[in-house]
Amino acid sequence: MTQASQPWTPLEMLAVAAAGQVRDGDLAVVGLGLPQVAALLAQRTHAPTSELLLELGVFDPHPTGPSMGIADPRMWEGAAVFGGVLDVLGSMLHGGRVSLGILSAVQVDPDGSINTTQVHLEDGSLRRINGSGGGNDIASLAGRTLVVLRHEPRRFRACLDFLTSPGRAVGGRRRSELGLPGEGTVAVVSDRAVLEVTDEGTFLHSVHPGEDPEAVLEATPYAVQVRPGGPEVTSAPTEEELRLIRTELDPQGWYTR
Amino acid sequence: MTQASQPWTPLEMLAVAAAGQVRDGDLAVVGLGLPQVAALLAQRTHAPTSELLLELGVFDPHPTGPSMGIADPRMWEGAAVFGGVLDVLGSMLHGGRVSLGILSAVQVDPDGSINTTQVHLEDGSLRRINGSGGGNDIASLAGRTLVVLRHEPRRFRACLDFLTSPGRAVGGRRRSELGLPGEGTVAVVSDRAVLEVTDEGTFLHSVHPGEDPEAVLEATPYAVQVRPGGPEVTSAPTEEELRLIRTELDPQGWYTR
Amino acid sequence: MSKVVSLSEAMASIEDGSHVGLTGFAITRNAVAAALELTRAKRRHLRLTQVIVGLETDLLVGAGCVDRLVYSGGSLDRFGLVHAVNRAIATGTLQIEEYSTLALTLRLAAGSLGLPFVPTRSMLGSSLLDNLRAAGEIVEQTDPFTGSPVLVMSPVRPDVAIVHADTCDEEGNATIAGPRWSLRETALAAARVIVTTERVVLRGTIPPERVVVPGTVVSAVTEVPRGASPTALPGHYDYDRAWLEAHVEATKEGGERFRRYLEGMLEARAVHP
Amino acid sequence: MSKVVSLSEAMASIEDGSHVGLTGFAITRNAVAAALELTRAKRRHLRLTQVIVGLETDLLVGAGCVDRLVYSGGSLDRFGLVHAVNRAIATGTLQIEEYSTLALTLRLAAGSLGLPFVPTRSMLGSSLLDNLRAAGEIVEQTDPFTGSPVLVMSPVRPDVAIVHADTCDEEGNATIAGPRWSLRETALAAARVIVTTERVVLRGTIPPERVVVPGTVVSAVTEVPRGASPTALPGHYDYDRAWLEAHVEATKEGGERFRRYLEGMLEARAVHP
Repeated sequence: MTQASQPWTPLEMLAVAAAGQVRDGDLAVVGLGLPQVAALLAQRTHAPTSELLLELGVFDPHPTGPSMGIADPRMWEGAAVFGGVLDVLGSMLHGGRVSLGILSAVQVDPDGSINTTQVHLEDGSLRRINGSGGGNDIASLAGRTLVVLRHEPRRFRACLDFLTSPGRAVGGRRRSELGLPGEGTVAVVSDRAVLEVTDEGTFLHSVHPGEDPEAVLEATPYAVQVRPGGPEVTSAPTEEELRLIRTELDPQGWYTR
Repeated sequence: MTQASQPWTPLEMLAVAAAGQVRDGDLAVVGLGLPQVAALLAQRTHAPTSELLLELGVFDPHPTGPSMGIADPRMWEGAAVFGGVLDVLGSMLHGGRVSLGILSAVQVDPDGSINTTQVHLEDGSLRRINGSGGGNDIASLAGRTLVVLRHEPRRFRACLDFLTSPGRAVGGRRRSELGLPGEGTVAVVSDRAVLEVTDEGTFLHSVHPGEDPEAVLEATPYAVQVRPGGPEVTSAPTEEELRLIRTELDPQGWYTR
Repeated sequence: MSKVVSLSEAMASIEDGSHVGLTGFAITRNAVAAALELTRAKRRHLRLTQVIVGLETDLLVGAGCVDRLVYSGGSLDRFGLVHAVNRAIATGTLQIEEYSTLALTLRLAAGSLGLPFVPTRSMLGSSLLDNLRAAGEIVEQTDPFTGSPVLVMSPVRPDVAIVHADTCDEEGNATIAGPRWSLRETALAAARVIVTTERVVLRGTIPPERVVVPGTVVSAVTEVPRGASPTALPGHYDYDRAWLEAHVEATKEGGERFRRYLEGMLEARAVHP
Repeated sequence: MSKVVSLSEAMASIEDGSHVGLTGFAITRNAVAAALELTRAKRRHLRLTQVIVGLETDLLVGAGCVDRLVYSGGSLDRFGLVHAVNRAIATGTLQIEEYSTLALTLRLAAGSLGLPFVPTRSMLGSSLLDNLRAAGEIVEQTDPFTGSPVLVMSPVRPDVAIVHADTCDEEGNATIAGPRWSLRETALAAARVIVTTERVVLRGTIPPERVVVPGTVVSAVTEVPRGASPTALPGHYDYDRAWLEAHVEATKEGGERFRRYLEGMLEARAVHP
């Protein structure tokens, strides 16, 4: 694959890096926004037999253009099945068939737990966001979970304002002790780096091309370990990936610009 | 209504007497056989707004001819909805919406509990029949239950060979103690009489035209009480009822001859 | 037996303080005409249960009709947040009980099926669970078969559910195109259902396999063409982008601005009974 | 990705001792071609779970393929009893676990939804419950919310389910006309589903609302026209009255008479792979 000669936006890089975590054959439930773009990008490139599910009851959609979210009928185009929440989050996810969840987050902690519910502002007021939706279900029940977010220091929290969806552990208790199946969060993909989340803590797996590892660590205000040899550099987007994002998956740049 | 001038078969009389127990507005789940005929007969006569449900997921069928049972697609003709067991026995019945169940029985006891599963023969062998199907669910959960059977002494048992479906009590324990909603069996309709089942025991409510109350009691080998004034005589079939049975509901006489 | 009535008649059967199940999802299939009629009638102290909230709930909360919301989150997808709901929560004028999508759908399914309770492995370890302990609708137990920790939830049974259907016969048998999210569980959990629909059709014209809400549970049917607009109705009409954007602006600012927007909406959608 | 294979190939993936979920109901939509292929292959020690049994199960039990049956009863409607099943129970060659229709469907729904257990108020006070206590799949509890007695049942998850569908695309998305009894719960509870179908169609030709079994859970698709005959397939063909009567006679007599009948059936329905 040829590297792109033109530049890319940080969020395009995020989408490409997140797509890189999808494996061929994955059965994935994806949340609203960048997770949709990343999953579709993977399916159009290296993971053609991966299958997408949307929590509202859509199986295997193949949209040909952008959408305003998972409730936008444009996102359901080419779907195999229209069912309901109990089919996707019940039979597929709670039933143990879903191998991958992709979620965006407002805040993430070192265990890969995330907050999408509310933020306590400095003036003492509360800013409410989207809540859980199916996010808690996906993080609780998928084989592994991928978290995507912008790399802003305020988003990386040792202690979340609200723990909407659990990662690999909560308050020192492992998933199995909590009664949760699956591995939990395996990676946090931002617009600057890929963090690998393990039971031994968070590692800086790779920084995106042009990023300085030290600067990334500084912008990540919780304990992040670096393996001997240092972090890798994330593979840059290919021309084909950028073409797909710019002409098909997100031509208006709603999610990636 | 004019009384029929021609004779009728004992099972036609049974169907008419059972239909007489259906109230207008009833939401009824009916079992295979005579219960189907009785419920449809009621709907075509005095209970036009009663609605039938079949356990396999059929709402409000309006068959125009006879069928070999509830699994025969002829029985589903004119239905409003094709759903599943969870819709009829779940949302409607377990959910508390069904006012009436009509079941046929191989054996019945004084509490109105019934056996449709197996009979111990005199030679010590076991004769298996249909089992519960939805019968146990209907008897357990409907607002009230109607039992229909042929008036043969071996069918009226102080102790059932198998208690498939509970009546008003089991082993002296009332339904509420068992955790069951609804009234339980309110009547046992045979080809000779209508027995009223109450928490104070079974009463001979009416004998069919031409039947001798004493002979009926003798053919009913468990305690049956008679109210002061004696049993009534069941209303005879009308010409219209016999016409409906013979020309539309059971022209071959599969169930009523 | 025909159940067809006017919209105002159907909505008048919902009393102050009722527990109402709503069945839209974010920007799609919201019962907007029904919600506006409830605001017009100044219905108060409603308790809403809706798995994913969207425009209809944001309108009802913004108009002051709602005391309590049982839900699992929601937004107007990329158009923006449900600002009226979010502000009412932040300022304490709206009480909430917050679940995950699956957990609340299972509670509604339990209500629908008459199950006395329903277990789940969702929400374990989360702040959702911490907050729900006080509501009394959840018990932490051990699975009697495996010994694993598990949550056991009570059923939900709204007094009435509102569904906006594509077509509906006069007895209430209704069709729904597209995915059905938790619509069916919400409808069947409720004691009765009010259906607004693009088109009332004759009994017998809908293939029985296509019926999603059985007329058996429906108490009223009202024909309201474009009754879900400005949200989308798959196969009928798209969401109204300008209107949704106006909604987000009006709710973001709130106060007088929202009142003017709501009045404009009520005028534009005046009922002709 | 096409999952279309021959009938013998699809059935060869079911091993001796497998737990198989069947989805016919009495005299309708039985996977007869699939069941005959299993008898032809002399599959042994199967465990069957089927909510209402009918012809397919009576054939498999009669042919000696089945050790254990989990069910809630069944018959061939007015044609007669399932004599092969009933005789095997009476003579002790078939072990059974017997539920009510709702109770077993709820166990399958729990298996489908990944619920660790499911409660019901059915079966309380019955001999069904007395017999089930020993099987270990039921616990008697008190409802934590109301204090009422309630049964708590374990989920069922067959290794494989067999469904005979009207149409099915090559990826396994299948349509089912008529009522669906417990077909969907049985299919989704199983680890995988084998679909036999009247007609294989191209992906994209079935409206997504019409799909009853999602291809996501299907491992193999086989086109078998008249694959449910002599049972009925609504919208396609009626039951074969003479054949069903012959079945009842052959099973009632059993022994050599049944063997001749089964051989005749296998010859008449020889597979052309």
